[in-house]
Amino acid sequence: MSAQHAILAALVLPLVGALGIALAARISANLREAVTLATAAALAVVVWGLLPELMAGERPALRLAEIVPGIEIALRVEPLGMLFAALASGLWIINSIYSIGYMRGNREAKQTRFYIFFAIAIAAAMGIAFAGNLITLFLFYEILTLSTYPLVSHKGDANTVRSARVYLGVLLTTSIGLLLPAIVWTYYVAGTGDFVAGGILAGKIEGPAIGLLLGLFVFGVGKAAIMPMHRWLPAAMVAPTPVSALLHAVAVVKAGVFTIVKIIIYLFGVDFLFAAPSSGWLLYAAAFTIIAASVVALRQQNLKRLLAYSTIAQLSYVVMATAILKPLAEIGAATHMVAHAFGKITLFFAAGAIYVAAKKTELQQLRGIGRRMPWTMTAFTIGALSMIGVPPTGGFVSKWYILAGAFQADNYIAIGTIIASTVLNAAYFLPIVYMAWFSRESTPPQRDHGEAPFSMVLALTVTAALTIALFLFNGPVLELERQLVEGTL
Amino acid sequence: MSVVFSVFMLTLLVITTFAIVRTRHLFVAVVLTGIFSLLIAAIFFLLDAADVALTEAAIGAGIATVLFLGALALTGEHERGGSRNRLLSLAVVAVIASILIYATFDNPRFGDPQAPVHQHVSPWYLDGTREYIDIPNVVTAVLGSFRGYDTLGEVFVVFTAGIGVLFLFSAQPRRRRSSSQPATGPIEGEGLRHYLIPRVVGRMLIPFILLFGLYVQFHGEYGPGGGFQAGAIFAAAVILYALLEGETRALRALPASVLTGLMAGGALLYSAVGVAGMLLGSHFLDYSVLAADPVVGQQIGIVLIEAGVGITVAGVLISVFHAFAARESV
Amino acid sequence: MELLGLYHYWVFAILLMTGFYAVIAKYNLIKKLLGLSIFQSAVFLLYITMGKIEGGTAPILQAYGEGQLFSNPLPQVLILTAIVVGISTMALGLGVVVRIKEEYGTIEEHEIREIDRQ
Amino acid sequence: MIEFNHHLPALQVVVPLLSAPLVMLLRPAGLAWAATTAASVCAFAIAVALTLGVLAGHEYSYQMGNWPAPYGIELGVDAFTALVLLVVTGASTLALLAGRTSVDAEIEQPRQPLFYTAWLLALAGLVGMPVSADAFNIFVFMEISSLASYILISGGADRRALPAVFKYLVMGTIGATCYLIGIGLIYLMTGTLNLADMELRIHEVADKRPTLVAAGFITVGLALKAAVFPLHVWLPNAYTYAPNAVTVFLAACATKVALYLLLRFDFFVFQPNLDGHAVQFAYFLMPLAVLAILVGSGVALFERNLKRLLAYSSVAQIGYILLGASLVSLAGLGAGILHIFNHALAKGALFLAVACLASRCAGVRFEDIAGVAQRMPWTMGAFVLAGLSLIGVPGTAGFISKWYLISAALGEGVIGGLLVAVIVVSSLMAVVYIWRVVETAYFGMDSAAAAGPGESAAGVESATGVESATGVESAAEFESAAKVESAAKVESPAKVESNENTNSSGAIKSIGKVDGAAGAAVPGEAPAMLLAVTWAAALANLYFGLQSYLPVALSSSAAESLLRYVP
Repeated sequence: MSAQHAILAALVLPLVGALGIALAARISANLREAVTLATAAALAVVVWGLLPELMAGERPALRLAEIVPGIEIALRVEPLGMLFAALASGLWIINSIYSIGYMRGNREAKQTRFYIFFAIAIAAAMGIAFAGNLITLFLFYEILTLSTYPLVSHKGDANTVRSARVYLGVLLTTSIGLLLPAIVWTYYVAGTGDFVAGGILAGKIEGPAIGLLLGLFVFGVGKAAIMPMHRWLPAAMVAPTPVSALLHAVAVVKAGVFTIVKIIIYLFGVDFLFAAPSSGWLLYAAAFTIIAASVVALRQQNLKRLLAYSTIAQLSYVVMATAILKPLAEIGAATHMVAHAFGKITLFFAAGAIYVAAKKTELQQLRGIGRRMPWTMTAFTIGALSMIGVPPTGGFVSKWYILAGAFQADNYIAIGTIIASTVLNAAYFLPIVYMAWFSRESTPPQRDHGEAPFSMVLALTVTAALTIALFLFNGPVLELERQLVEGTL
Repeated sequence: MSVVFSVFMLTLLVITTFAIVRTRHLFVAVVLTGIFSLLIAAIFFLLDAADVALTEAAIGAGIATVLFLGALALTGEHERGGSRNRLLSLAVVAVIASILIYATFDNPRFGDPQAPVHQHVSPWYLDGTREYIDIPNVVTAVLGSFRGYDTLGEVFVVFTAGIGVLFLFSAQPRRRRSSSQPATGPIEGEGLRHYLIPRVVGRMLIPFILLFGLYVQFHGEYGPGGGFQAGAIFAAAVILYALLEGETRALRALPASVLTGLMAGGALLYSAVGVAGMLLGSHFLDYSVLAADPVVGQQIGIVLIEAGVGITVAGVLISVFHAFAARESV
Repeated sequence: MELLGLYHYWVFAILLMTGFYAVIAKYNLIKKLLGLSIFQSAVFLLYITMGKIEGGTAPILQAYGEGQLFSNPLPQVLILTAIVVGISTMALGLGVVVRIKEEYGTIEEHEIREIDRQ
Repeated sequence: MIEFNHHLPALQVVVPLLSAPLVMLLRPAGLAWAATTAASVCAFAIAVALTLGVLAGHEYSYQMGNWPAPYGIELGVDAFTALVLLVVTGASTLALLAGRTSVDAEIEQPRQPLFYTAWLLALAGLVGMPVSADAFNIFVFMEISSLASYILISGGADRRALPAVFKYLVMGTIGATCYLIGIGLIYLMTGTLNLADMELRIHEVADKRPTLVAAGFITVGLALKAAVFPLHVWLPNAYTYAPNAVTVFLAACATKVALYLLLRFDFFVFQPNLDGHAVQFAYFLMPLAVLAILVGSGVALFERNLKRLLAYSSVAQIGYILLGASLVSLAGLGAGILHIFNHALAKGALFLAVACLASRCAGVRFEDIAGVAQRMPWTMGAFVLAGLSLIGVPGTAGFISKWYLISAALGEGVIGGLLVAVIVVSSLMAVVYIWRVVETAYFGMDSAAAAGPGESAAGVESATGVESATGVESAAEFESAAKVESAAKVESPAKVESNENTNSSGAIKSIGKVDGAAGAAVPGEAPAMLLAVTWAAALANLYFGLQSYLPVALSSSAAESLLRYVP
């Protein structure tokens, strides 16, 4: 299989899987889930199969269609996209295993619909990862928004519909209202939207217009949840937990920050932007979001909402790291995408497991739960430590690089923000860990429960292990990122 | 002398128009509209537009009046509501009128033979008619051949109107009208059969009207006249018959199926002549290929299409009249 | 002659606007149609006026010798068409009015709007 | 002997025109429908042939009656004409193919031959206008199409169709008469009616008052016909109360033809010759276009009748087209013309979906369609797809025109920035009004389904039936959605499209069966034919969103020829 075929397969496989799921669902639920898992595994094989070639310095590309002269749907594999694709395809397997346990354990309705749109969302994520130019990226970005809408509104009651409306409203509004004009603007001044190492905008645009265009891009990518475009994330908490995991760890928010990193590195070019004074505001916006979201998280009583605000803060880490505009910080940004993905998916899996097993959602209900669900809460602890950035977790690695980049740039605002937010993270995560392990259950639970279904425990154990593995064996990840910033190192 | 007469007629026209708009009695307004049409026809005649004058008289003063009266019989003769936003409307109207009058000051001088209108295309028509078609009435030549495609379109406009009225009136009214017919009206479906004098005079007139129609139809190449006028005159004759003898009898003489056949047939005849031109190796509506001699071909073509026009116009107008007249007795 | 020409055009403008006034200001649908009919007739006058040639005659070739001026046949042809278009529109419009009367029991615009609002 | 291809411009008009009287004589209604559809398909084929010829670089010119222009009437087809012809004949054909059942439901059998005759006349009028190169001939065909449209709209089942028609008739006649006055004044000054000839001769009299007034009258008259804000008041009711098939047909193309004429006159005849006309045109139309966009979208936000909502959206979309044109630049005009095509695609598909809904619901107000997606998943799937195109989501046709429109506006400096803001804001409004419909249909309480079962002793049984039915249906729906996505990625969308059609009709059958099981209490999906055409139209939105060569080539070539006077 040539690399071109592999790229195409990465897009088509999940869609074929979706079709297969629909057909299999008419026969039996077991078959349906078998198809899901098989598709996820096949996708991972295909995507990971691209890795050796990429490591060897190849950049396979594929043109799908030319919409209008000069504007085409084109795919191109590069290190950052590869990282994202590998992450998303790998986590899809784990998430599917988890979903099976969650959906069955929770007796959710319309499970077929759930699996189908999940697969479509993964296909869109692959498209975003491999997009070779802005317009392709935008196309799959919108498909991702639309295909996750049925997932978010899964329950279908009035409250869910209202929240889903916020979700869709914010994402579509920002993408059409800001991102699209930014894209057209880019094409208009640069004549192209291709992602090219070193950027395409240098010399094509100058002065305050740079800052304005950057602003249109950054706030246009609502999925990155830079304040004030973050409202959709807490709203989307109405979704089933596997969906939240998808949104927060695998696809949606990652697609957002990924897009921003890609735009800064491949469109503006790090050096060009570093030299442009009007782009400095991005760092402040990201820093503000980190602190503000952490403070809000501190006040949450609902576990999933707390995790949502934590996500907002962590995403801005990535954006801030990128905005430092130094190679080491870019490596930190990319690593943080991975580290946060592993850590946050673990946390959500744990939250979902608690919900399925104990029907508990509020922080105060978690007293002493560690004794009933030791596996789950161990994983949760590891995830929380990674969020704070304590060794031996992946979060430490990424923070290390970000800090190194900040020192490289003598950027004390970034350094201060990282330190402050680490304290804040500790302040809202550690009490939960403490409560879970060392407090006594205040009231006996309505039913005597143990761990969640096996598949869920398995999934969260694996992701917790990955979080630690990222600390221990981060060689390949860093190698990819080294290639990413090669031109600027 | 003719200048004074023109001014007089034009002024009368304006006065009539104001009266139409002012009166609350719709019957009066409709009759005044008939007078309006006659006046404007006379003005057209003064302006050397004999064909137009004849058409306006036949259609505007004749058919339109009958149709309006037919509609009034179904809807009531008095205008109840007043006017809305009179001042605003008047202001709008005044502004547009002044723009128009402003425009007129740059118009070419009235009757100036050097005006662009008379210099560019129309001299060609006068010569072309002599050369290619060889009939005296240039209007007929232009109408039938040079701009025959417009005339085809026009036949289809009439046809469309016929379809429209038939379609509208094929719907069953949802509620029966509560008010009865005017007390003075004739007995349903009977026409004026109980009124001796109109009946005798009318019946004597009908053959002459038909004869005149035929004359107008086929004399169109030589003098004012042609399919439209003739169709309207035929329709007038049948309508008169229906008024005198009653709907039922008129429909017995010319059943509805025949009328629809006429409507479609005329239009088809016209189109067929056009297609024939195409099939015989020239363009659509090129009549010169209809005979060995192109000039004869043109003449044949014009006679045929004028016949088509007449048939459709008569068919449509009679159908529309019946549709209105029959509506009451449904 | 100059003035007579202008007078023709002014009458055109006045007729046009009188008709237009009836269309926009009157509630009665038949009255609107009458206004519309006047509106259209005014345009006929515009065209025919411009076709007139001083000292000309109706464009019928036979009766006269060479050198005879003829009025412009083209506006006449156009207006023949326009007259027929006008009556067609009127016929259809009247049909609609009659149907409105049957369905609503009135042909006054404001009353119809009232009925629809209920 | 003249070769056949040469006759195409004439045949384009003659085929529907000549078929009309024949259809009138046909009985029963089914035969009339078949003949009308055949004529419409034929006209579409001719339009396709003309388009191919134009793309191959051919310029069509046809002398009616073999009289040379400007003495005879000339027909001409260029890229712009071809684009409009495709839209008109395509809309008619799709609406006819889909509309059989819809027409049966709304118009009594004996009236149908007349109805279909009027349909063909409207079609003939609408194609007759663009192909004609003679100003007065355009008026004649304008009247044919207008009168026929009045007839078609008056066929609406609701009595409010009648006042709507009357309003349309009065405003349409005034518009046409204004146009006639303008033509008369130009004729007065130039002595010609042929557009090309007029263009040659008008500069001699360019500064004369009648010429200026004529330009004004023609612009206003055509703007009335094109429902340019604020002359749009006839449009919402006319579209709302017309029979559903008619709305599909007219909404997709009627105003477009008037816009075509407007652009043709203003760009082809006036702007090269009248001093400052381009600036006047821009200053006059740009504010109107912006207002149309904002007001149209704004009213649509609060509308609760689906058809009227879409009608107001049309007012806004006409604003887009004009906005592009009012930039008086190659890019802007091209974008506007492109939107003529793409909007027709999106709006046609949306109104087709509405026709589907109307065939199974009590009405198309929000109350009537609440929760309807449960029993009509296919219909709503198509609606969502076409709605996305209307919004301008990438991958759909609507995106292409928005892209070009924004690019063109960016070329205009500061004003351009504001225009981009307007376009963006109204796109967001489109998101809102489309999504209101989607939410209502997917998450609302379905009154029909709720009231359906439980009436009789068999209530329980049928209730379970309904449940199983909705289960299967929703599975089917998402299968389709998945395939739509996949269609976006395969190289040969045409092939996918045909597959899709066969697939969808297969699935429809299965749904039909399930319905049978569920009992007659709850009506299920729309008739198969209607649904298939709706999906074809919706997929066309995808196809032209990914392969936009054809409309882009036509529109940019059209813009070039209209703006050829710019050095």
